[in-house]
Amino acid sequence: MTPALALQDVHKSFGPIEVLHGIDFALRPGEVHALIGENGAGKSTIMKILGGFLTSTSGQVLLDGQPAPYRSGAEAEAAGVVVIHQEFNLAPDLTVAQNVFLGREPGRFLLDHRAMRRETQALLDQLDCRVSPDARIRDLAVSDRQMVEIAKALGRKARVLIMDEPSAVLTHREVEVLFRQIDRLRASGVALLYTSHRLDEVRHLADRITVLRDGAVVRQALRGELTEDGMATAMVGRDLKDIFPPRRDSFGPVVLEVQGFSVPPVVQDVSFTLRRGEVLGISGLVGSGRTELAEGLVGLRTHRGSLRREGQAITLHSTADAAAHGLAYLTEDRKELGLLLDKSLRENLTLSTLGRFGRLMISRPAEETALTRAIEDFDIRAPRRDMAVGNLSGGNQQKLLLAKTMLPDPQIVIIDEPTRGIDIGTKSQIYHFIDRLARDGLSVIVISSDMPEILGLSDRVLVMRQGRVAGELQGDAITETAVVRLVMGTTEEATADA
Amino acid sequence: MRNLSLSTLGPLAALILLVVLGAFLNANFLSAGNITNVLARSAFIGMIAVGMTFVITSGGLDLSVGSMAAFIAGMMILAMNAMLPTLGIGVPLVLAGMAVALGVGLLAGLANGLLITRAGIEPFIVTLGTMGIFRSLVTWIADGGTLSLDFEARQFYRPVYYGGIFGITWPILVFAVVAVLGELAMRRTRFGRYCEAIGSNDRVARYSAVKVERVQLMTYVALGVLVGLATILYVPRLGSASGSTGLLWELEAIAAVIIGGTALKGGYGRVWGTVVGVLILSLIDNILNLADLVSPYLNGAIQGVIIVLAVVLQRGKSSAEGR
Amino acid sequence: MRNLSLSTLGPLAALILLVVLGAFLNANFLSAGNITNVLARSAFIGMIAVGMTFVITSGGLDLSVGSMAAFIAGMMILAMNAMLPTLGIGVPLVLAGMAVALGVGLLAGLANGLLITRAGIEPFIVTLGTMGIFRSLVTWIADGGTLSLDFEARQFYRPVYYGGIFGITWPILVFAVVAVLGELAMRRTRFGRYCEAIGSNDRVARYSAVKVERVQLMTYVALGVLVGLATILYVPRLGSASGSTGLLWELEAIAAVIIGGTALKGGYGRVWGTVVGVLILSLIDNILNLADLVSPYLNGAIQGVIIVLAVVLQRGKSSAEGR
Amino acid sequence: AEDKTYTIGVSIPSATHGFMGGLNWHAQDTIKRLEATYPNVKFVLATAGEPGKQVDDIEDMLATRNIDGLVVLPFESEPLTGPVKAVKDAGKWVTVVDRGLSQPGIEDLYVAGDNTAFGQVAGEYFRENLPSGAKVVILRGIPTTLDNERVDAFEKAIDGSGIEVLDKQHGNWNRDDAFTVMQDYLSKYPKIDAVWAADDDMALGVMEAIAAAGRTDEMWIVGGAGMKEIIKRVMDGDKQVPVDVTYPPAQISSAIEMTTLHFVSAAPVSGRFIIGSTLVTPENAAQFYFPDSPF
Ligand SMILES: Nc1ncnc2c1ncn2[C@@H]1O[C@H](COP(=O)(O)OP(=O)(O)OP(=O)(O)O)[C@@H](O)[C@H]1O
Ligand SMILES: Nc1ncnc2c1ncn2[C@@H]1O[C@H](COP(=O)(O)OP(=O)(O)OP(=O)(O)O)[C@@H](O)[C@H]1O
Ligand SMILES: [Mg+2]
Ligand SMILES: [Mg+2]
Repeated sequence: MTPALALQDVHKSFGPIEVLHGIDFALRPGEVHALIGENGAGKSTIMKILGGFLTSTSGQVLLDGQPAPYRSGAEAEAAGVVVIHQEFNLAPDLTVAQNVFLGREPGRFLLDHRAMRRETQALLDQLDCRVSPDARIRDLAVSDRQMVEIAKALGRKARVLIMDEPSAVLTHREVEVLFRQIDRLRASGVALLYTSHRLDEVRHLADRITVLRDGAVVRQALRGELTEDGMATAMVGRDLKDIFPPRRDSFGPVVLEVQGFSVPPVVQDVSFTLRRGEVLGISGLVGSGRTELAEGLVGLRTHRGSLRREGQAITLHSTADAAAHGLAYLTEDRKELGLLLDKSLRENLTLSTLGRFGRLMISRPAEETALTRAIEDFDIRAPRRDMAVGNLSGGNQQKLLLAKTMLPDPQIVIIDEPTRGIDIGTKSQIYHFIDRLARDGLSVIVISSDMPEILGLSDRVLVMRQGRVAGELQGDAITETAVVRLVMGTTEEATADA
Repeated sequence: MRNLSLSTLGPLAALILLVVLGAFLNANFLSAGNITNVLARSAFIGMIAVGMTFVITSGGLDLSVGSMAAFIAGMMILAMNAMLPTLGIGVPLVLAGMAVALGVGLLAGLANGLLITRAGIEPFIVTLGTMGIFRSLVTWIADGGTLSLDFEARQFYRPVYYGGIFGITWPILVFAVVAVLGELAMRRTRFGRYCEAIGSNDRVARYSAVKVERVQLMTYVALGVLVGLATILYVPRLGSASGSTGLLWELEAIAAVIIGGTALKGGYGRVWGTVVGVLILSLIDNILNLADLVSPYLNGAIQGVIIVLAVVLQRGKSSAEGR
Repeated sequence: MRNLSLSTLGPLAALILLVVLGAFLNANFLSAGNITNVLARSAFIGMIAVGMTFVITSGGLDLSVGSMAAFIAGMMILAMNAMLPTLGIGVPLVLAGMAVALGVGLLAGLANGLLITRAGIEPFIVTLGTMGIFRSLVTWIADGGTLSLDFEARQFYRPVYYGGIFGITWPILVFAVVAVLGELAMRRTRFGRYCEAIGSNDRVARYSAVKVERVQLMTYVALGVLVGLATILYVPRLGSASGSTGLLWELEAIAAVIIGGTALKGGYGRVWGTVVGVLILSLIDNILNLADLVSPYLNGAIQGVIIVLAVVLQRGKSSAEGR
Repeated sequence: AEDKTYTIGVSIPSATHGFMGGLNWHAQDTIKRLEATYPNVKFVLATAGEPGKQVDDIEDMLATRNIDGLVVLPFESEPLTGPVKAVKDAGKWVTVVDRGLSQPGIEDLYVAGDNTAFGQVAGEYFRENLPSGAKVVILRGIPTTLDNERVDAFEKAIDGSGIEVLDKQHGNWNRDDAFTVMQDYLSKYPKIDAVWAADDDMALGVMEAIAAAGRTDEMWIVGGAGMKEIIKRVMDGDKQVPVDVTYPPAQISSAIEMTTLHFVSAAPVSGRFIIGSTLVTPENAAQFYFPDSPF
């Protein structure tokens, strides 16, 4: 059987730096092929070459055994090769339906709005996604945008579908919906390429796995040949043990007391406390208001209710106020809210702490030193220090954002989806890093849709549902079933109901 | 939802306020004659502003439209005067003149568009350059003076501005048609959709198989043709072209687009808003003439205040989007 | 790397080409007198353009600077004439006049800035409005004519434009200082960094604890003060202000900024590029006057062509960034 | 007809340069004065920055202000001819000021300066006071027909005298522009004997540039229009500005006054009134000096 799409000895350089060194691999119809590797290994680059968005420096892309006839993403799409990009590929001012049909609108002369809306609705229903086709992308939560992105790709009738970390921003339930669609497509003979840093997904989905390290293929395997540990070892090049640090057991006094906190229109009447040296996990479904709560807490959204910092009542109107009280927030939307994509690493790293780098003039050497440290501490892999952050691999962007958030030495950090798009090796590093922070006396709030992360990291878990606190779990009470039950709102009686 | 309706009604509310003010200040304000005058004179800037809406929506800008109008008017007059001996005065001459105007407009728009999309120069610079070029060329062709259409030809051509059907003059009719087609094109055609997509994020549009350069080029060409169309209606009104024809029209057209609620950075366009914007600007002038409010030296100041106030009415939107 | 150097050298290359052209066309071009003339003339627009660089870099725009200069000049002359009987002619009078100019500039910039950041109205609209307002006010105050500084006072004040030290006149010196400080502020201070961040993505800036509104406000205030400073040097030149003072300076300043390589959409500013842009624009005028190239009617056209060509030289950058 | 009220529309270009500023001032001043004198006459004043706007203004006066008469200084002759004719055809009185319409016989009253004479008077002064071979430079106004008329007349007047015109660039009737252009002339030409600045605002800019270059004694300047500062200098016998040529902005006052007279009295006022351009010399300067005018 000829592969639907294949790479033959592909090299790719950006400027003087070669990031792919002779890649060979093939996608077959009716098969899910997983591509895994550390951040910056070259996964997205391979996918872009396959999808016609980048041209390889040397080597060939073969479509049905013939040199690929396309030279742009648009032509590739016409040939049936569709890509779901790691970075969002939606026009923020257009609506969901307008984005789903962008470039292939129905209607001969006048656009057929009704058909577009109807078909978009059908695609969204298929994905169990409840956003309106008329909602503007700008107003959607990150996870909803990802579902729209998937709907857009599904609508394009692909014979080869390439998915670059589609699950990174999705919750458990949405991932299951996605998997059902992938199974359906596989059964209908589509060739699929999938990347993810969630290795359990890979094990569950992939018929074939290619492991990439530093731009070269280091291992190819069939379903069942690799365990999750095996994959991690192949990716990282060494054994990984103890992904999660051990639990901490002694906490200091209460440093933050939140009382009757509301962020209209989503968050209602939330109260909780945070102790010194503690990691508080916040779990919940997409849209349960976790991000709004966090943004309210650091003064980014108008809010009501009282905040007490070490017993003192405080009011926050901006992130600058929050920073003055030692609060920092890491956003879940790194592209739109976290990083300046067209600026260098240095400028991004120091943006919120410029005051420390010289009083009148900014000291460039001090900034460079800080960057060197950040690159070491967070293992940021950038081919060049002066490159635009938008050209970093997704995971390395996330690491830089983490470094940026930690630079002001906050006493309380709220991290929204800390390891989104981060490889397993680095993930473990980050968990240990958070642990070290807590042990050093910081307080950390982790908002995460990744269940193992919540379970493995938190000293206490707050579960939110529809903008309210659905429950709080502590110590040994933190179990997957307990969390899921609170998340879904299925109490004993409700289960009996159903 | 509340923001939406505020932003939608903002410019309309300003327009209605102005109409009420006008009616209050002068009894003749609502007379058929005055309304016809205001609408007809809005037509030139109006058609240009409709084209400008597409350019701005797709993330561009065109500073050259005023000079372009002068240049097209000059070429049209020259051509008509030159063809007069051959064609004689009559419909063929007028049609030939119109063809020249549309053709020159198309070429001028094409020149702007190609420099912007092919040579990749900022629209601001390209059209600042062509603004100077077009205006100098008219001045040069007219030898510093005025280019005039032959008197007889002009008498024949005059009804294109002053005449009409059903009591509605041609400029108003043509403007209405352009506005309706523009609104349709923006809302209901691929072209409009692509303009918004490109203005919103040109990379996304390119990734989605939109021919970004071609769409951008088309916005400038369409604008050029609309400037040509506006000129066709303008020439019978004044019968001449000079270095001061169409002075500052670009600023007025851009202002109308922005007042109408289109974002200067692109991504979102509203043709009917532009039409309202144009009417607001014309009405301000008209009302200042209706009443002896203050020293004429202060007209500019009042104009400025009203423009800002008109936009304050739709502030709800901007500040909601700003965050 | 190659793109970078092309983009960096683009405007410089254009400048050098112009200098060579000028020297080739006229032997007096490189005389100290002519160079002093060109530089001193560039100083007004130059200082304003440096301020404009910050405004544009942080995603704003200011169309009102030309009218603002006229307004400040008018107020300054009025104030000096009024204070003359009390203060007498001397340094205190001149200092008082300067203080008035800087103060009025600061307030005018503050007005623009507050309307833009607090009321949340598009910069284009706000400054289009204040442009009309400032200009009308001068015309009104001057009763349509010219406001002239008292003759004796002017004689005393004159050296501020014509005098200097080490053979370099004050406008040139002040401009140089403003340019150097501006470059430093853009590259090496928090303010400049914040301007770039806000223009690049204002939401990211806000999430990064940057006080977005305050920084934006400061760009307008700084621009206002620089307009005031430019006026301080302008008034001693001719000792008068009228409704036509500073006409189209805004367009020239914005053009200089864009020619210099700053992006109109914001996010990236280059003060030294702006300085080069200002010099390019002044040189074009100077060369056109010095050489009898063609009909003076075509000056605008040549200007337009050179502006576009100057930017084509740095096209490498735009097209690299555009994708 | 004492009890009947009249409305007179006045449409002029806005105050974009010194001369127009003076004209604007005279128009407003005259209106104020006449309104006080004749309570039954009302005036509507509109100023326009471009021909199209002026046409708008005239249309508005006709449609909404019920004017009985119109005093108009056309921004440009061609474009205003049709609209002014429409006013005439509506049975209104029409007074045209300064720039004639492109079709004869429309207006009832024509009051104007004489552009040809303006250039010619200056030219003759140059011819008489410069030797053959003398070098002069010209600063032109905004490119318009009337600027062409003046320059043509000037050149015709010096034709055959051996005076050489080195250059003629546009100073746009603007002090700043004239300053810049003159600076560049001074760099370009080592020897200039005289400057025709064609406008007093420009003359002031020119003088400043010459002073800065330290070449005050090398050349003299003739401006035009009769600005008070310049007249004062002529009166005081300043060698740098030996003479001036009038082109009085006050012609608008005469036009408005005569139009008003037509309505309030039986005096016959129709016809053509051409206000010639006179050479202002130190001897006669006092009669052209109006220290209160802003111009
Ligand atoms: N346009 C570009 N210019 C320069 N370097 C680039 C560019 N695009 C990618 N790179 C570099 O190529 C390397 C591979 O990046 P790629 O995005 O393919 O990694 P990835 O495997 O997808 O990582 P992640 O898991 O973090 O998404 C990285 O070092 C990245 O910085
Ligand atoms: N600007 C906005 N305008 C309208 N609705 C919004 C806006 N921002 C967020 N929402 C909606 O508010 C709800 C809460 O979103 P939020 O991002 O807080 O959820 P979350 O619990 O943090 O989920 P996630 O896992 O996506 O972060 C969602 O339904 C989201 O679509
Ligand atoms: Mg990637
Ligand atoms: Mg969230």
